[in-house]
Amino acid sequence: MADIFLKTEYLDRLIGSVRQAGGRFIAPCTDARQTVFKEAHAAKDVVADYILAHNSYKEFLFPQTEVISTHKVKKDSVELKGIECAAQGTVIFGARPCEAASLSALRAVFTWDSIDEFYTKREDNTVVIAVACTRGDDACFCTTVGLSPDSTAGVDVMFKEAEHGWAVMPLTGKGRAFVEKHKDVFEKAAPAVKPLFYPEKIKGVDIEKIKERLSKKEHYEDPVWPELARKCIGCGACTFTCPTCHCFDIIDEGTAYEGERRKNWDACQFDHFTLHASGHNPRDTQYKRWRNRFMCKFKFYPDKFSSKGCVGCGRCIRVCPVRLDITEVMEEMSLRP
Amino acid sequence: MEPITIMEHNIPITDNQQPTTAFEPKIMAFVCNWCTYAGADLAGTSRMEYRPNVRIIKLPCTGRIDPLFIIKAFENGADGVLVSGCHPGDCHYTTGNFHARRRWIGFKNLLEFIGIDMRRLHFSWVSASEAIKWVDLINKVTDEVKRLGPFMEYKGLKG
Amino acid sequence: MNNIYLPHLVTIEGIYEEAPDVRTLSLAFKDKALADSFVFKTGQFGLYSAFGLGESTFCIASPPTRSGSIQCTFRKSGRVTGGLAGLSIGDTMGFRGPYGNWFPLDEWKGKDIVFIAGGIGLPPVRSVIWNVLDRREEFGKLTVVYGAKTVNDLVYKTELAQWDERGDVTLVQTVDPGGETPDWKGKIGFVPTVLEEAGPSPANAVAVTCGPPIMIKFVIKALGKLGFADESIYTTLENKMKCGVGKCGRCNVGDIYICKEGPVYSAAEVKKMYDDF
Amino acid sequence: MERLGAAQDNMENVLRKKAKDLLSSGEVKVVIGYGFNRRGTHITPVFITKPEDADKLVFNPRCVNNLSVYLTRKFKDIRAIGRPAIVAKGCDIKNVVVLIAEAQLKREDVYIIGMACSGIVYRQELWKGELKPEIMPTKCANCDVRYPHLYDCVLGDKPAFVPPDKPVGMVFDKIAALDEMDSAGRWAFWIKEFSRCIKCYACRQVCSLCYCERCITEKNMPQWIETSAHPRGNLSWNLTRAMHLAGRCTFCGECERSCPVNIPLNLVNKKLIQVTEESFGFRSGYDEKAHPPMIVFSPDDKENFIK
Repeated sequence: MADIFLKTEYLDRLIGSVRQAGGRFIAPCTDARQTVFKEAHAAKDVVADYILAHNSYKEFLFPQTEVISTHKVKKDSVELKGIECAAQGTVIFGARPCEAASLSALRAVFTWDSIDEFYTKREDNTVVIAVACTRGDDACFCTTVGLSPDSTAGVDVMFKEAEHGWAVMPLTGKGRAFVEKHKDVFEKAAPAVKPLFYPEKIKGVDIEKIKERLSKKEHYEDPVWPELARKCIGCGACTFTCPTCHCFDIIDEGTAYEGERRKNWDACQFDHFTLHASGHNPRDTQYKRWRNRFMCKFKFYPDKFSSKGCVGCGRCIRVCPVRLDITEVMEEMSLRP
Repeated sequence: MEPITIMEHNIPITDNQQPTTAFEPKIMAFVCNWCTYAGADLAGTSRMEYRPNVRIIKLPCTGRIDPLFIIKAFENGADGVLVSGCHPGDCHYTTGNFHARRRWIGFKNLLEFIGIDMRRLHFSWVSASEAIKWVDLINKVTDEVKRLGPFMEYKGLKG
Repeated sequence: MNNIYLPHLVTIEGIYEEAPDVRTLSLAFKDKALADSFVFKTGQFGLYSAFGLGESTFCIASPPTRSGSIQCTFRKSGRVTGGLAGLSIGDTMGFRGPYGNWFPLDEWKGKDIVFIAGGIGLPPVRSVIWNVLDRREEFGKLTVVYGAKTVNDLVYKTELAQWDERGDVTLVQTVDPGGETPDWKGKIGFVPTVLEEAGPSPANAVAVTCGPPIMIKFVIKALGKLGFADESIYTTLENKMKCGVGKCGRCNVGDIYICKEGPVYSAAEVKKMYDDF
Repeated sequence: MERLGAAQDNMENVLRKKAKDLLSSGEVKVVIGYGFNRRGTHITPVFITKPEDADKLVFNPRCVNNLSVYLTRKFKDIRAIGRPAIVAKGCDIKNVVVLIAEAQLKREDVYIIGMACSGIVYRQELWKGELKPEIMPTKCANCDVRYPHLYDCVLGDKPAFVPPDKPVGMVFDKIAALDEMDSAGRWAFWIKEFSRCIKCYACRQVCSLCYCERCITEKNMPQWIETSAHPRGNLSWNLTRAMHLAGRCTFCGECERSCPVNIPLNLVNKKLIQVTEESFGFRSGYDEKAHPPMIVFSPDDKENFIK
């Protein structure tokens, strides 16, 4: 299959085709004055002119809150039911190549040793259509972490903007099957694609150097950490919009007699995240929590899961109430001896 | 009616009710120990009859009634909530109900602004001698909530 | 369906008061087949559910050499442990596990073992102690140094007495200054100091320690002074956990996930870790 | 109390000099102020501890943050540095006033550098080089503290701006529109808005009046507020936070600005501000000696709904 083209006006038919097959079509839509990934019902819902959706599409693979089991407490027994994840076929349209690269990180953590089917089943039933970036802003830094506006990691079908439509490139088996399944809406053509936006590589940032530095135990005592993270207010906005952050909490809800167990997003930035019952807290100050998140991105993930912990989408920078810029910390970490 | 204890374990107040003609609302009443509870007690010992829909939670004072109790009551399936205590100036602890009144002014306006039907949330002063007022109040509140039907708006807020 | 977060149902067979707010539960699997096939190794942990309240992580405090039931010991300190403490014999709770790694007992054959525990840190060590005592002839001299804040806070009091009486275990008990009673016969002082005074020989010996993080740090130092090599000091680190299977992201010490690569580490490994526990 | 008059374009220089003096004299150990990020595209909080770094301080309409949050006890590291000076607009000073009134801070423990202000942008992203009324938050349109009301030194000339008699702005229009609706309409509106909440708690963390070390949502015996981000838990959280700020909130708007999912929190907060003003005649943030209205009472409080 070569030279596939999707006309702009046929997007509606593609959405219809996906929905008719019982699937969800997730695309950047406008909600509450911003562009977010949401279920689109028709092409008119889909926003064309955007840099990056405000939220990450991870919430469709790893929902913010989901029931994992239900229980009923009877007089002398407990009725416990595990929930089986009903993974609806999902198409993510309009993802950016940077965030698509986060899937391997999520998959790694949810499948090492034991397999979290809540995630894997959803991911297996998801086709990621990335649209290569033709725009960006000062928070974009994919090139700095070794990605680019048309990198293909995690992408099933790559779309590139052209006049009146998109050039379509299926990249994986899943992607080829998708294009094959909805072949009626695509046509054969090879239009000229629009030039892509390459964010400038941040000078002085060297991912390898950062990793090397983070490997040294001494950096823990580096007085620069409290300084770098001083303004952090400890909210979870960065982690909740981050496409690779995956931490969660397991809590019980309900009454004394019946209820459910839920898996909820949680953030390493919250001060109660690691608090022991004894009152001891291994990460008792905000800079330690911030350091942990930074290390998670640039050391733990690459080492442990050989995947990118940070994909350079810049969401954490845009959403931060105090504009704590992760690239500034990266710069600082690369500069220091 | 036996009062149930504070919801340490979120004792459920309701099953899932569908609106039917035989709908019996669940009314949660948060009352103070010294006036309203004594008033309700007087109603009982005087063998006055009133609607059995009310579940009473007794607290030392209306000043102890945190707005969260009311939210929690609705979360756990109450169709209506009643908050009642001593008349202003009669508080056993001198000023508890004055504090409560301030809080309720804020909270009532907040809930109204959020769009909770104020016919489901009632505030009153019932003294220890006002058994008749208590009976009338419960009957009135129960009938009003009964007409409104189950509080499906809140019950519908599932995860 | 394979739901890794779904616990097994267990019945409480016995409840033992150990100290104020500390109790041990003896648990049996409801599922007969599972009860027969369930195996674990000493040092592993599990997640215990009080339904409606949540899950908590404790080690399995009983030794694998005693099959039939598993035990956990916990201090009532929050929502879940409070709920567990409210259960009675015959009640149902949840258990999932065993998770994590274990103490390499087989490598310790023929060696002396020094056990050092503080407060509620004894349960994981107790699993090892009973395991070792059940295979007594395979090991050399055994020393137990155990301390708590007050005499009342010492857990497993009857078992401490049993170990004391056995004759083949040297038991040193201590309480923090001010925690003693008039008839207290043991020592008074903090565990690391008492350990140094007891001065167990490092020759052909391993040490096992568990307690509050700050105690572990000082015990490792004290053992070093006594001449123990870092490789022969073992400890079990327990951080807050929610999933137990390396997903939820809160138990990590640097890049090490305690729930998967731990909780049992040698002091040599601990010293390599980032100072984040 | 010192008044350093300066034209708008010269304020930064006066500010830097003042900060330098304060630091070199040792009167304060840290100046909490605004500066540019490394790429010079955005304003971000900066902590100046050395006199030579004082030139990093800036002041312009993009200085949206309410820095008073850094004065709370949540920030132990900052408290550990020593006595702070804070660069604060009038609206930020209101929060400092509340912190003092609620005994979170002693007046003498902070040096307030009040900034005469001609308004800020609603969000930094809206800045296109010129401050226009349509990119300003409602608080600026009705601001009566453009020239600060509590300070150790105040910078800048007194702005000519006089707030309108009747408050204007989008927040007031929306509250009026909501008040017009029936309860079902309001309910539908708020459930839709709150349903987006992701429980990132940015609203709480950025708020200088949310200084509790253990928030009610983290208390789990019993779990008063469900931590799940489902509509029920979200409603409970947002109602409770609004209630906890009743009579205290100064309408600085930081929670709404920080909200990653654009929940119009200003509406709820302003509504409660209106209620406390109408019912108790209290305006938060003006008098550091006045008790917050929810901890006191008057036997004459008027209401019409307690039967």
